[in-house]
Amino acid sequence: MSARVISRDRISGFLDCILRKYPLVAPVEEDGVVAYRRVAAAREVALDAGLSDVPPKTHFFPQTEVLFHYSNLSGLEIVEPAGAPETVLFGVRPCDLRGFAALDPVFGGRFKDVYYRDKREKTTVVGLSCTSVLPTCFCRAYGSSPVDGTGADLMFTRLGERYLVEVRTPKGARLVEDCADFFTEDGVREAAREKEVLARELDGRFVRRVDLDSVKEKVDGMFESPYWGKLAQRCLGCGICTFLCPTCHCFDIVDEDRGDRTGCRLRCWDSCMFTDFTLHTSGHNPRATKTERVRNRFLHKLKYHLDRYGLAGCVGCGRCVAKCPVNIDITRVIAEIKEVD
Amino acid sequence: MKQAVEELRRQAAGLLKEERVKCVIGWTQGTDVARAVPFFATSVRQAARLTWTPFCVNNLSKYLLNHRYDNTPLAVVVKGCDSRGINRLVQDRQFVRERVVVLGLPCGGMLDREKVLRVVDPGAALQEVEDRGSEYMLRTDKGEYGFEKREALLSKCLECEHNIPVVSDLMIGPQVPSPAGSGIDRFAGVRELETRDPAVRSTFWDRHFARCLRCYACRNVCPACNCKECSFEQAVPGWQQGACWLSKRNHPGQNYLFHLIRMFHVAGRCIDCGECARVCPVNIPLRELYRKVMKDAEELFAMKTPGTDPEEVPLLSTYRTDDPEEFS
Amino acid sequence: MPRTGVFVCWCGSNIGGVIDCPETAAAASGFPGVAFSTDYKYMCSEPGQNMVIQAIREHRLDRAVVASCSPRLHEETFRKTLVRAGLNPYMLEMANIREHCTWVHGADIQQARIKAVDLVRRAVAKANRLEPLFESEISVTRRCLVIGGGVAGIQAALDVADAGHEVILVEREPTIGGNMVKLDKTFPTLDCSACISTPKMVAAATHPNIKLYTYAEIEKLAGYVGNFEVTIRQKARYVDHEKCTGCGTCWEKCPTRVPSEFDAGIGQRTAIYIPFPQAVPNKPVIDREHCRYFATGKCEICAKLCPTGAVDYGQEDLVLTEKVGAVVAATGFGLFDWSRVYGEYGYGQYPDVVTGMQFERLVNAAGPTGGKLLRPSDGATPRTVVFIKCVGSRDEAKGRRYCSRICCMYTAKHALQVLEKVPGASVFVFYMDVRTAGKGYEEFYQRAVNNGTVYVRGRVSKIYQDGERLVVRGVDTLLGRPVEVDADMVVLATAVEPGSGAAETARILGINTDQDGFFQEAHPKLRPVETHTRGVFLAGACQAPKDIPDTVAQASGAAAKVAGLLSSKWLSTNPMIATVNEALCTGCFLCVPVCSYRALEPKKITERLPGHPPREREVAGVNTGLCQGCGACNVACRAGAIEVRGFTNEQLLAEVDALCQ
Amino acid sequence: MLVSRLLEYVGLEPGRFEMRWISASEGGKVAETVREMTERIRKLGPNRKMRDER
Repeated sequence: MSARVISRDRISGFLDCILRKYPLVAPVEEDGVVAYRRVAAAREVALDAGLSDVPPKTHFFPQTEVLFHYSNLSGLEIVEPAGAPETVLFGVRPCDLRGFAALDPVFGGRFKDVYYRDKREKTTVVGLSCTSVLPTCFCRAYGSSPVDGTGADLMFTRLGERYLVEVRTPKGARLVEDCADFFTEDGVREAAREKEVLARELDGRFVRRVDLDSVKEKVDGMFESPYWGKLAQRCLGCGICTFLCPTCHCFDIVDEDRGDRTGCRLRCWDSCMFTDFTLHTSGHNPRATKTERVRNRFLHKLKYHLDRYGLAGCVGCGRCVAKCPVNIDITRVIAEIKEVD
Repeated sequence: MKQAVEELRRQAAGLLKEERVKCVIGWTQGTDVARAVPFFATSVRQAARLTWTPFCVNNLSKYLLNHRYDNTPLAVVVKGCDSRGINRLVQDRQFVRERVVVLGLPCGGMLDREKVLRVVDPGAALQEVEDRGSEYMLRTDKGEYGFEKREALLSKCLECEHNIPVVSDLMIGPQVPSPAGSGIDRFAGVRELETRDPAVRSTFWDRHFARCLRCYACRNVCPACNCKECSFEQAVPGWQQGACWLSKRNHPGQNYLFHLIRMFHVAGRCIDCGECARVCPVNIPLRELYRKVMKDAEELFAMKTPGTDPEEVPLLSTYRTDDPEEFS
Repeated sequence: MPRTGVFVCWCGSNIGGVIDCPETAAAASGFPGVAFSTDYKYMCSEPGQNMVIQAIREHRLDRAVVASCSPRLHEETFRKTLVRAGLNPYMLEMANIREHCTWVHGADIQQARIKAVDLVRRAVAKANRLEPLFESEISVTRRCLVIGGGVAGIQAALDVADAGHEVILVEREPTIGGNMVKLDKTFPTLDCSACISTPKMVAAATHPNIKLYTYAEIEKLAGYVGNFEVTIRQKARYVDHEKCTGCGTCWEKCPTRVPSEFDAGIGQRTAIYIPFPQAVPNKPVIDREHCRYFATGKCEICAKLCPTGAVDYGQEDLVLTEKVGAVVAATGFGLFDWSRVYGEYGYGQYPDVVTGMQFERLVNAAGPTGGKLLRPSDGATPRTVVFIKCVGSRDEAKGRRYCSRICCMYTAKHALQVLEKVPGASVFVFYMDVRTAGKGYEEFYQRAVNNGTVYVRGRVSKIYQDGERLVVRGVDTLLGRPVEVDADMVVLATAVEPGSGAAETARILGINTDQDGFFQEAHPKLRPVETHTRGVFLAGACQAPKDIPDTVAQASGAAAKVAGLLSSKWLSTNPMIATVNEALCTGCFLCVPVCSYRALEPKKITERLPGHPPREREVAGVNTGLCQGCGACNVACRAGAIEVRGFTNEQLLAEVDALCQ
Repeated sequence: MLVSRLLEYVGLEPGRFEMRWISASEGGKVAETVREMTERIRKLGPNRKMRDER
């Protein structure tokens, strides 16, 4: 694995260099909300904004995605959207990198989802280390860390006024080559050492101590537990936790018909918190009450994803903890599960 | 606030012990120092976990809807602004007033969590809060912190209209002065936007609505949103969606429509508890949207903030012959 | 997928002369859901209808769009056609390409063609979403309420009663007879008004099927077509009509004298009185306001003199209810109060300026002067009489903008009466136009002219008193010069206006009034005696100014409608009414006060939802008999639980979508 | 009134929304109102708000 160093004042030059060749998607701040968007210039990028409010899964798995347009005016015609261009996704934090890893087997496992795979394959993911640990962060519990580059093609770690750039894949190497002028190999060794120090330092800053030990075994037997009912009492049934979760991936397929035999089929994010989430055409709903829906969410995070893919369904980004209007806190849930008889 | 907390716990325990209610809906300490969480006390033991701090922002009146069709006798703890939600539900006939014991708390204002966390370690344990009128004193295991109300309260509290609940069966704790700043224009935010250039206003809302995730937290937290099924959740063709009214698609135009439809739905019924704006994960200033109607309705039809009076009829469901009108 | 048939009608040249119907039909064949489309000269004709039926069978159509005239005209026709073809009658949608298109856009053929196709597209979009609707039946109380005992009410009551149904006739005055019985003669035949109306009054009072309430008012009408319940307030008469024989002793001896309403204020009556000698019932009432006993507690002459002890000062209003299946409103008219606004005519200060109605009483043999034409001020016989027409009618500035319809004729009649009663008299009529539409009317007017009436076209600008005479100053617009007439008496033809209390009656009955305050008929041409409230009908001048022949004709028309309604024990209800989706209804009941037909009421249901025990709750329920399908509740329903069948949100939005394409 | 004020508040041009009370018998007024409205809207051009880009 090769590495480079880039000085902080050259970052925007590097981003503009990318922009000359590829579309660039990066964190942008608007009215205090950080989300990933396509940018037109490096100055739009919120480099130091910390963890985004909306996770970068929006790039691979947009909230609304047109699958195809149809027209049945003279025989059925289907027009699929053009494939994704080669794109650079910049500034992905370690927890969100893990999030992509959790989504990959869903969309690229037994069922290959061309829409997701196409973008995933054509995107170079540039990771960016965290410089601080939020009170809601707990990626450590999942074996990650604020500087962990797993899953990135290129990993940037901020060390004061410069960044250590680790080239982790051929895609990452190509991006470095494309903009080689901005990087130097001088000081890579010291930078790598500094990163280790930083990792240890940041590791000590976690407020939330989350111990996942024996949780999976416990929840395996908790389907009928009255605990879920109690937890669900205060749940409002909104979609904040699922929409902001880097690993949630439920979607719904909708046909929008214009009424003139043309229209399009799209998929939109769905949320297991919504009342109509598993509503059958018959009117029957196997998850009729909040209790079943809340249970489904936590079992998905703590059990089903592990059962299916051997990967945790939670990456410890803490967004749901921070944004839940009624303070349903997965770290508290994990702790409470252990206490349940 | 210590006195109020103790009284709250005692009263709640009493109600549960005498089996006058099955459940007391209140708050308990949340998962960090600056957070309270809705709590459903069903036993005397649990009543001791109830709390009252300047972080009890949640409007609990919404939770009455969990029990709207059963006969469980309930108690609910409300602040002044939340208490309007009780009237909302009673007027909308979603809850029979007699079935709920309303425990009212005179409120000195809610602290802005973000501002507090800038100073206080989130992991600290909150031990006691003292309301000193113009400031709050937080005592934690990691030290004491004072917060000037004028600086650290939520903006809605500085515009507070009823710091004493407008409806309650039992008032708990001592009366406290209103946190409202003197001479504050409740609708300053709306007025400010009104004076801006139409194009500026247009892009202002475009930008905010484009960001909307359609997570529906604003709707789900709102006591005025009490339909059995929401028109935005109709996957079945045959309802509005069957006629392509509002799509599930997340798209600026559709989001715009969503917010305007919801806005009209709660027009004249919104109780201005500010919960929608608080819960919005992408900071859409929803309160400034709903308060526009409130302001106009106050000016044009002398409407009080909905929920103030248990006997009122929602503005859009009534008329007076001397109502002003513009159309010819 | 629906199989919709589109049938474009030429309506001869009405539609076919403007747009290309085959082209419209061809365009329609491309719309979603359209399985067949065609055009024909007269779709409503027998062969046209047969063509629809055949197409439905051949092409297995399950719904139809007829693009033709207004559904008002032929919706029923084509619904029946659908039934003959074996379809539900409500699987029909009409596109009005005549009134809404070719008639109004005949000048712009290009645009008309485009609009016709748009209208058909709209209809197809709705048709594709139609659902079969089914009528249900409600029972009918075979009795009728008639409100108002004037000639309209009497005629309607008699006709319904003769058809074999019970009638409740309610009159607010102490006698029936209304305005007609106050008149002296009737145009154009000049037969005696009382002679033709009093026998009808007696017939009504004695008819075995008619139950008469006089001196009574309706307070409330609850229920719905076929099943109304009316609350009637029988005002206290202070005379027990069971005991009273109508001997007349009381009113002869009563010491109090007040102006008589019946004599339009120019005669007098007593405090215990019958309005006129032939009153029905011929029994007195006490006018509490003017009775000496009620004012001072002393007098009691009538009670003392009554041979049967019928006077009962302690009597109170009686409130009773009656069940009926239909209602006829025949509340008549009032007269415009000219003295408030016509300063130029002296604001009513000159006693010899009288109204037409006062004139009727002056020339009436049963009136205060015994039929001698004497002027009110000094009892002298007027030699010169001036009539002024349109006092309050056709006068937007001071009165009413419409024509009162009867004044031209009765003024001609009055002129003839003056000429007949006062030989050698001069009669002048100031007029704006003379309108004599009616059988024998023009001839009657000519008779007045030929007999010497001077018609002066122009308005009177001033009347003033000069000694014993009235100076009438006006202008003759035909000659273009001022005119001045020294008159002994001036008669004003005051405007006909809605009767006092008309608005309140409309509110009680749940019917609309028009811009002038008259009761609104359901359709000015095709449903002139019906209202928008099913089961409530109109007769006479409560609907618009009318003369006696028109009033009687309309009353009989209303009676025929009532008889038709009451002819069956069962009534089918319109299925295009509100329906509540109980699963969505939150039970807020904001719809209840919105409904002008009082068709919504809370209803208890037991609801089963997965994950919850069955629970009981209240939702809104629609009374199918009362609901008129107006849709007000639909709009008021926040939860979107109420829809109007045949006009669902989905259908309407599909129409809008189709129109916006 | 509330509606027009609100629509202007959220960025619609004044005049894009209008409410008139017209009785079923006032055909001329309907035509006149629609004509006026159409002309006004033509001047304002297509609405950019709440567009549905299906």
